[in-house]
Amino acid sequence: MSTVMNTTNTQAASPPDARSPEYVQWLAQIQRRKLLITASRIGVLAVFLAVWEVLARTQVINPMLTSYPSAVLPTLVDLFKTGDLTGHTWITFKATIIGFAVSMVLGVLIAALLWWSGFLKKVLDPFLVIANAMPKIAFVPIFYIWLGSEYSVYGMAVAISLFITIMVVYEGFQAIDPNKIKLATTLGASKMQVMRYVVFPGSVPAVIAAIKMNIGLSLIGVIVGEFQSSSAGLGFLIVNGSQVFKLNIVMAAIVVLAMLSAVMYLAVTRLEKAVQHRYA
Amino acid sequence: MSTVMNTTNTQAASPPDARSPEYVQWLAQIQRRKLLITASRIGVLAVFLAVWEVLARTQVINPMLTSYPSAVLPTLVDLFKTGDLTGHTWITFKATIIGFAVSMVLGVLIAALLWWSGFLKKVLDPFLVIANAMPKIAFVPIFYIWLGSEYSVYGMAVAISLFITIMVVYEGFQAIDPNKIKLATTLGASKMQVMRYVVFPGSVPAVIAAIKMNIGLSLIGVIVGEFQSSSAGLGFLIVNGSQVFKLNIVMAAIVVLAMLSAVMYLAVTRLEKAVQHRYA
Amino acid sequence: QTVHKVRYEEVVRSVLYVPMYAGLKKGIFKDEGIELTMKTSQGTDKGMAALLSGSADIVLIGPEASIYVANSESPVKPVVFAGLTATDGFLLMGRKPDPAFDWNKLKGSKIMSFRPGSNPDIFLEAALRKKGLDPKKDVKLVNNIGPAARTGAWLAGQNDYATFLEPEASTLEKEGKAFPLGSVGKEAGMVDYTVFTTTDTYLKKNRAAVQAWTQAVAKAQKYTAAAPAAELADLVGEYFTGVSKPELTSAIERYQTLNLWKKTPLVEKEAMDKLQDMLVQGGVLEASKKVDYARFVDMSLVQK
Amino acid sequence: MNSPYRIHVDNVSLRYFTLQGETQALQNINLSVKPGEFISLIGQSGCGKSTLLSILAGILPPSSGNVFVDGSAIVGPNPRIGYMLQQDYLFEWRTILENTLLGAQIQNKDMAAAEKRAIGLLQKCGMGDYLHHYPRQLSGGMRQRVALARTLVTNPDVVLLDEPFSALDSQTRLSIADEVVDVLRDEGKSVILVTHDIGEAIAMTDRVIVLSRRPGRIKSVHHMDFPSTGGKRPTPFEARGCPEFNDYFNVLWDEIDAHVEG
Amino acid sequence: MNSPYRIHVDNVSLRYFTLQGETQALQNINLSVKPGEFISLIGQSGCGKSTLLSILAGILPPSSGNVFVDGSAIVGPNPRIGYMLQQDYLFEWRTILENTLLGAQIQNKDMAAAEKRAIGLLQKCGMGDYLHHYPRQLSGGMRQRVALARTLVTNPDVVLLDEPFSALDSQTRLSIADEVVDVLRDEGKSVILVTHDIGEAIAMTDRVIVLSRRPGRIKSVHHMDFPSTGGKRPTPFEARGCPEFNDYFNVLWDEIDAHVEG
Ligand SMILES: Nc1ncnc2c1ncn2[C@@H]1O[C@H](COP(=O)(O)OP(=O)(O)OP(=O)(O)O)[C@@H](O)[C@H]1O
Ligand SMILES: Nc1ncnc2c1ncn2[C@@H]1O[C@H](COP(=O)(O)OP(=O)(O)OP(=O)(O)O)[C@@H](O)[C@H]1O
Ligand SMILES: [Mg+2]
Ligand SMILES: [Mg+2]
Repeated sequence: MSTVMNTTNTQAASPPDARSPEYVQWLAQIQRRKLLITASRIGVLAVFLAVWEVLARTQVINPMLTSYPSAVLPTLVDLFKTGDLTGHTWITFKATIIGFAVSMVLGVLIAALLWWSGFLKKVLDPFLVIANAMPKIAFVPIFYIWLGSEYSVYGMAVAISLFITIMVVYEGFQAIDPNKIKLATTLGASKMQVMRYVVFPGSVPAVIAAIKMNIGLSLIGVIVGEFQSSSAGLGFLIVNGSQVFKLNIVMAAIVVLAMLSAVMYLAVTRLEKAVQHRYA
Repeated sequence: MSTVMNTTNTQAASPPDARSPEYVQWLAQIQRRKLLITASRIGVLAVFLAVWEVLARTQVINPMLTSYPSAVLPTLVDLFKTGDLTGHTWITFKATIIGFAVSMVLGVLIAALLWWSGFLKKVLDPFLVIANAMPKIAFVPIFYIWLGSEYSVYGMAVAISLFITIMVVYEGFQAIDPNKIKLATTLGASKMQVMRYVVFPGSVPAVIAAIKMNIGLSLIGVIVGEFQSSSAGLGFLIVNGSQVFKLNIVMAAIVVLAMLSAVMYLAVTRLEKAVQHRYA
Repeated sequence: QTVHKVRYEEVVRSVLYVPMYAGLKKGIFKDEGIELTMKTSQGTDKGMAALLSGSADIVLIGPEASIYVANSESPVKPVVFAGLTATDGFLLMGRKPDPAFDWNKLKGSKIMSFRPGSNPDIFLEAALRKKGLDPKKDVKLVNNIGPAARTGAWLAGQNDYATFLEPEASTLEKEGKAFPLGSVGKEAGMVDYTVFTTTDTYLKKNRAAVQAWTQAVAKAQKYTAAAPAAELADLVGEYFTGVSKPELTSAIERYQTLNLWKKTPLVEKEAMDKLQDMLVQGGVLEASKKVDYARFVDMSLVQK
Repeated sequence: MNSPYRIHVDNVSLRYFTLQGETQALQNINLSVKPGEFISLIGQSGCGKSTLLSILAGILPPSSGNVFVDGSAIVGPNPRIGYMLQQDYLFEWRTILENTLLGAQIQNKDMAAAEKRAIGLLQKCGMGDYLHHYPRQLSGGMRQRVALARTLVTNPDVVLLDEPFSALDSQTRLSIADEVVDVLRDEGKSVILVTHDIGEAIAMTDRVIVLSRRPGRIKSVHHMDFPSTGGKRPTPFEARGCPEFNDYFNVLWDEIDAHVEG
Repeated sequence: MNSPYRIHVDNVSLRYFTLQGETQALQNINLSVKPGEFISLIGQSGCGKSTLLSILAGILPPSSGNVFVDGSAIVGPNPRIGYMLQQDYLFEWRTILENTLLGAQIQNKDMAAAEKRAIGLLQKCGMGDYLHHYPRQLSGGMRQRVALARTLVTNPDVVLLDEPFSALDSQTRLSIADEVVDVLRDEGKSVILVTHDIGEAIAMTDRVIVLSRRPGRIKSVHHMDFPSTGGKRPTPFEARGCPEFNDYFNVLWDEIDAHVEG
């Protein structure tokens, strides 16, 4: 048995107790850099908030137009205490997840169909290109008309995210190394088996990539939908707040929205990392 | 000199006059398939239009809410004849190009800065993640307040497309084979030279990928901006048409918008192909 | 007593519709056997769309939409069955207080209005005409700013005059950013501004529900007419997230003094004729396309 | 039909059709392989070696001519023929054992028996300790051994190897060649090896077939005779040390070189 | 300082620091190369061969010890040292000539003169007809020749080669080795070659240095003596045919194999 292992992991580095002084110093330096980064991040945020506050307070910028941190924070706390904020956030989140789930399922199914039938793909290609390139937002004024107030929020979410999902997943299917398919074929696999054993499991990273785009787009769709017609949700808070010109409410809602989107994004990124590790 | 060429191109296939009957037959079959695809595409479009027309005419769907092809077409022709449509389209197109150009330039500059200073990248990372994940559409109601009617359209276009541009371009910079950089370094290249000779020219495909996303997003931003405040443009046509229930105008504008976006998309795709060929 | 389940949409969230919120909070609608879900559709066009597409049963929108639709190919026709506001609630506001304000001072100025063909714009034009001003020549009406962006545009220093609804009007006044100079509604005359609308098919099938609704509206109007502003403000406060009690109270007071809220749900023929004249003058309705009162208004339930 | 040959290629030609034109990849190939025989195909890049293997594997029908396994024509993928590609193409999402079982799964074999055989094969290839590892945890040589086990799990009679070691570094290559030949001889397979490495062809196979440049035709056939050590053919590694090796090498080098151009 | 050695490695050690721990990659390496001498480094994967080349190229400072070119210490990338990597890393967006000129451009050399030299070098490497081609139009062997010309264009005295042929197929490899040695000897360079291919080390270089497994130490040094043909060392291809080749091969194989594990 004389094969050379390329994976470095298997050959462990020196045990930790054998740390040389230079290494200890190097580690300390790394640690300092980490701290510095964290401090700088906090600093950037603090400077931003301070500048905002001061400019608004000294009326260099119109506080009515921008609100200011010390007004937004109590609003946030208030809204949170009354449970309003949790409710609105939950409604937006739920709609996003529903829109997301629908367009993922539809997207993967349609992508599979297109993969299965090259002819169908060819026929539908120009329509897909147009549907994908089209700013779906243009349908906002009439989407509502077609789907009604109940479903237009989901509809917008699906409309915005469906086509890109189809494209990304289909491209994932296409990107499967043809040699893997050839391998399965030489073993006698039918098209169905190729799909089941090679294409589907092999496209998990593409599906994750689609999820990553999709969830953000669904959220956009939901917000747009809520702008249009709603009785609750973060989009509703924003549009209503801006109509009665309560910029502190608008800002509070935007802050929560930013957090919601960042959390969803990070969750998917974590999933992506896990999968990428598996598919390395 | 005894190297084996891997490029097949250099070994020409048999001359065309030597076509075997089987090959001629195969070519004819390919040709038939092409025709069938084109026919099917036209068929799909025709069926779609026919169903739309019939359902609206027989009032199965409310024609007031959907208009119908035979009403949209004359509207298109009318609008086109009066020059209105060209004008509105031009305005939307121009705004898109401006927004696009601004966010490309800014995006590449910022990405370069982040590439240059790993520390800056680390510090700004969480803010970028949030800015990127954030549905920029939420800013629509307050963007106008901040930027005024003139610039809010461009502002929306830039806001929507800037962060993704930074990310895609930065990832492109990062994806440069480190060995290429190592090569330049062993030749004595400074960081500036690495950027100039390796990173920038090597990231052209990434920049094209960014352009591809960017142009579509800028168009979305412009439409959203025009919804909010405008006196011309396709977004204006759509929102004004829907205000007075002129769905034929809305539909006409949407058709033009679809064509505009598809044309821009295809133009970038062509550019992408050309570059990909060069960077194969 | 039978329970009527109604899907209701209001055009925007506004102090203009306080009688409705008061009715809801007082339990008047519940007492009439109505169980409703409420949404805000952000625009008359969207409210009408919700109605026509069947996703709402009753909507509170401007009556002009029903006139447009009566002229269209729509197989479903909207029916106005009760009124809520007596006229336009917009206030004309300027950048400085002016006790000696005269509408003629508007000549040559820029006024921030709403989208062409929309109710607020039509009413403003009518008011200007009444005051002897040609909306096309004497003033520059700015109507390309989306509803959500108007206050910002004003604060950003654009335009000389603007129209605002409550509670922004009170808020802006308090901040010293804008001062009320006149009421658009008062000048335009008593023309119903927002009305409860349903469809002919819904009315046919659910007459009892619509009847109950009309009665509830009437009761709510009666209650609102008698209630002091502070009491109303307390009652409907929860519909106005982020608006303080004093702001809300002053807004309600203003509308009370302007007599904005109808005392009964009756929508009169004269008012609708006047509206159609305004639409014709505004250039959004052809004179030949005027719609018969009976074709889009049904007051039979109010009369009961 | 009864045939003394495991594999018989009867006057096979193949033309590829593309929009650019037609390409004659193979022309009148005649070839037979006896049970247990190891042969190799060498020739310059593009001369049709992989094409011929694809035809034998039943995934590409010849334009004319026929191929037979034990006398019966090949018309599609055939469980009697195993194909091992240039790279291992292990599925990243499957463990080594699951990867090895792919063929059995596709052919709906009795999975319990297949698993037993798979484990046995992996052990034979020295991979017994890695059954539940994932491909990413293995070195190139180890991965290629798993690919061999995967090819053998459905017990084909013929194994086609298309440059199986070209992705490995030279040291690994030399040692794995010995092992692969060992396993394949032990299992009694017939083998057709495609390689660019003349040395590999000489050391591993009994017969080296040189294809001409495109369209691929059989240019010459060379029998590799080595003095047997202990009644057996020397291992590939030993063969490289034999004086015959250099002679064969120079003959084949000239044979190929003469037809290669810059 | 005046030194009889072109390259002198004086007791060099290197530890890599990562968050996982520290890795001793090289330990007390002492090594000298005379002008015009060709040496090679072999040893198992991960034993620090590339690390040593990086130190010599001045892009990685040693943890302790020093390296000298002609007696002066190396403290950063040095124009006297050329480094040729395992793959060609030609820039897709540059023509062959532009690629070759990269070093001259970076070092702000007189570009007219550099272009003349580049064309001369490309011709010497047999690439004179491809000056304005793009890398994608070339085969692997041709690309590696361009990489050689690029390395030589700034006229370094020492050339470091890190597995320069491992991406090529074996036939191409054999022929390009001859050419590269030819060009390098002709230009009078000193050469340090890293390879996994024992045969390549024997055939191409005067001295083969075997590194132990990690931490890399010099395990043994072997001088390759071949009977000279016509006053010159045999070409690599010829060397492979010499009887000494097999002897050296077996010695080195054992030397390496003994330290490799599955
Ligand atoms: N699917 C295909 N369509 C058209 N031409 C093809 C196709 N596959 C291969 N060819 C052409 O047929 C010829 C033979 O290809 P093949 O892959 O069999 O060569 P090879 O001998 O395996 O080459 P290599 O040594 O590079 O692997 C080549 O000229 C190639 O360009
Ligand atoms: N940047 C690095 N950080 C940490 N460890 C490293 C780094 N580079 C290399 N190493 C480790 O140092 C050791 C020597 O690596 P090096 O690349 O020099 O080996 P090598 O002999 O060139 O191997 P190969 O033959 O695979 O190219 C390896 O164990 C490797 O894991
Ligand atoms: Mg091949
Ligand atoms: Mg290395």
